[in-house]
Amino acid sequence: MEPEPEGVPVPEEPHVQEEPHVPEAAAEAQPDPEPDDGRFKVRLANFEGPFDLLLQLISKHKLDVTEVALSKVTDEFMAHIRAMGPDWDLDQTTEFLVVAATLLDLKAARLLPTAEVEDEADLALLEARDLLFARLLQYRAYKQIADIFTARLDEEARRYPRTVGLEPHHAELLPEVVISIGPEGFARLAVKAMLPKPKPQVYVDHIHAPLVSVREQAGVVVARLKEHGEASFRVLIEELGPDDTLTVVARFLALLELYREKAVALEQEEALGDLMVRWTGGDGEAEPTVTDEFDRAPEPEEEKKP
Amino acid sequence: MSAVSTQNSAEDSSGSPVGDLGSAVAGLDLKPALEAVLMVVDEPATEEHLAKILQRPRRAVADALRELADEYTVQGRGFELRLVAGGWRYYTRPAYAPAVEGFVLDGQHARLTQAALETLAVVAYRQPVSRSRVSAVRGVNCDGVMRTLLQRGLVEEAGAEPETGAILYRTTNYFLERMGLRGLDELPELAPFLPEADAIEGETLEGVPSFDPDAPDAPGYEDADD
Amino acid sequence: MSAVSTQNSAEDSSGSPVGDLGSAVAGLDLKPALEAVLMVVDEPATEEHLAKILQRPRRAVADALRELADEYTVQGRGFELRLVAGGWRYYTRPAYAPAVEGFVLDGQHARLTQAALETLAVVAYRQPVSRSRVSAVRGVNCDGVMRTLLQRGLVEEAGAEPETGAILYRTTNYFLERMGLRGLDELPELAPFLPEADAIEGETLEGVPSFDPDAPDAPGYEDADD
Repeated sequence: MEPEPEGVPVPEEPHVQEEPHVPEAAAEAQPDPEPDDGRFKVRLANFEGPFDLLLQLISKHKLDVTEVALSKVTDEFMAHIRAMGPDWDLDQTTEFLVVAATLLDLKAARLLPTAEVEDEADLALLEARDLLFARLLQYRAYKQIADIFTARLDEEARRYPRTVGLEPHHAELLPEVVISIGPEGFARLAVKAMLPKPKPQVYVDHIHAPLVSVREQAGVVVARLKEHGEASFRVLIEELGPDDTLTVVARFLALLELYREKAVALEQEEALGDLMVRWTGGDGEAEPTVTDEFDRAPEPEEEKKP
Repeated sequence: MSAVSTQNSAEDSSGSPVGDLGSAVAGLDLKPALEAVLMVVDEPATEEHLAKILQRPRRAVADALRELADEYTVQGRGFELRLVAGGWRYYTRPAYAPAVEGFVLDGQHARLTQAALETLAVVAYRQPVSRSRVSAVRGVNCDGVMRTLLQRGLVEEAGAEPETGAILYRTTNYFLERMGLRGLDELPELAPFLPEADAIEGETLEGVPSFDPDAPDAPGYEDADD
Repeated sequence: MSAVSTQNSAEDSSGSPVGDLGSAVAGLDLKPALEAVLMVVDEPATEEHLAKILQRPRRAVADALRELADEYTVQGRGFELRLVAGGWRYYTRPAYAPAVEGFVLDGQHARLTQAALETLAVVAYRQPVSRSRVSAVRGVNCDGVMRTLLQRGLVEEAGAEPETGAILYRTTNYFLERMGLRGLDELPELAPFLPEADAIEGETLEGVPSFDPDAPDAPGYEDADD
């Protein structure tokens, strides 16, 4: 069961390193066995995803993955994302942005004064870097394997199997065909053959964040302001946890609605300073109208106001 | 998926075997080249045709074929090369017919392979249909399988496509008999088994650049957009 | 083709070919009997199957097949006998592809895109594997590509992941055939393409003291490296 030696060229990998004494990942790479000039330029327009782009940028600078000068590569990575303009779909853009963000983080860290690794942010950055490189190395391995696959498939495409089948006098001896799947199974098979597409899966978990109603939050704000007369926005949201951004946003939107109804006055002394909110809606029982403009759900679900 | 459409633009210059086919063929040893060609033909090939494809004088081809036939006989091969009905073809040597018959009667031939069944299903619901169209729907070359179906009498030729001249195929009465159906109209409707009605054509899917859950044919697309 | 169908009537003096098939097969020379059977198979034949048909020990069949394959190579035949996807089958020899391509018009396989090849590589080594895991390795959504691979018959569904219900995929026998592999264990090892585990670890550790992603030109790098 020895593997066939032919058809398994080791894919070339630019591996000139700035530090010649570092003997790692690129050690298995051979000196370019075939002319490969200009391939980079041609293929850069064709990269397959963020890792592919990153790998190509790294190899353009003749750096090994494990010894990357990130600043340069990061800048070019960003340049490519910009250059792509609005042509990308959301999925694709997101994937590139994740890598870009990591690279930028790393570049930013590089620009800061070098210090001991002491705080958690530094450690997180290191982890991010290692994770990114680990994924990049893994991707590079599969990419090299893909090159081997190409070589093998090309080689195999030059072999044609004999599929001539039986001579007529032998075919006469063939037993009767048995089709045991029945008409329904047959129809299912036809559909499968003609429509061989995996079931589309739409992941909606991220949409199902708990909904926060602006109207409800307006109720909360009004009650507090009626009680205190005046409060800063910071106070109005102080009981909310750091993860409860949605409620914070909802309360802020509620404030805007109340402002529009002239039920509150807003005052901010300086930029980024505390936002003071004063109740101007009087003491009456009648509450200001807060529309459900922000609460409208795709489905006509009744918002019950308490 | 931007790279999909560019698939073979770069490779064509170097790797394509089609480009310099002419000179490549002329440089091949004649006898093994004949062996290679005859290994894949299922209709007897005439000396003229072989000579033309291999770019040799017919005389040389005729001599080489006879030499090959003699070699196989001398070496006691289980196959032989014979001139039948004006053409050359590999046949099993009659002395080894019992082995071939053992293979034919082995029992597994009562059943069709999955590939054959699927191809048969496509023909049944798309007839009359050309081989290339069936291949396009299934995404793999169906020549060998179609040959089996013809051999088993489950499909037959049904004229040619006017535009392309491609041979069309349809199912036979024997097919209906083996399926236990009285007519093609008794084939079950596909609709109940389809996820979506408008996405049957396999070829049209081929061109879709990247799978997109929000694609226009996905349920609820219009709602999701606003 | 009436001339052909009469060819073995003379040998079958007993009439029914089935009657004494068993003893007839047992008396045949093994190698030419194998050649005869392999001439008519249209998918790779396993050694077990051939051994059963020809009523010989599998070991003898396996040896004979290898000897035949060697003979063809030594004699420079235009065809070869190969073990692919678990079975034996005649193929034309690659060197004579230009000749064959003169005959076989639509035998050309469509090339796979880079995306498809990368996805195929991940599936081959990680199978059974979900689409999301493949996407994670490649850094891009692979849904469209996976559909192409399914259509081409190179991958197939292989159940679902128990925890998530995500569909799992694996490569097919057709994949092995197209790759010319006997089995998945013949895939090149992945390990040599990944830096050794301690190389990664070393790299990781060495980055820590200086905390500098752009290590080479940073102060303190040389110390860190030793």
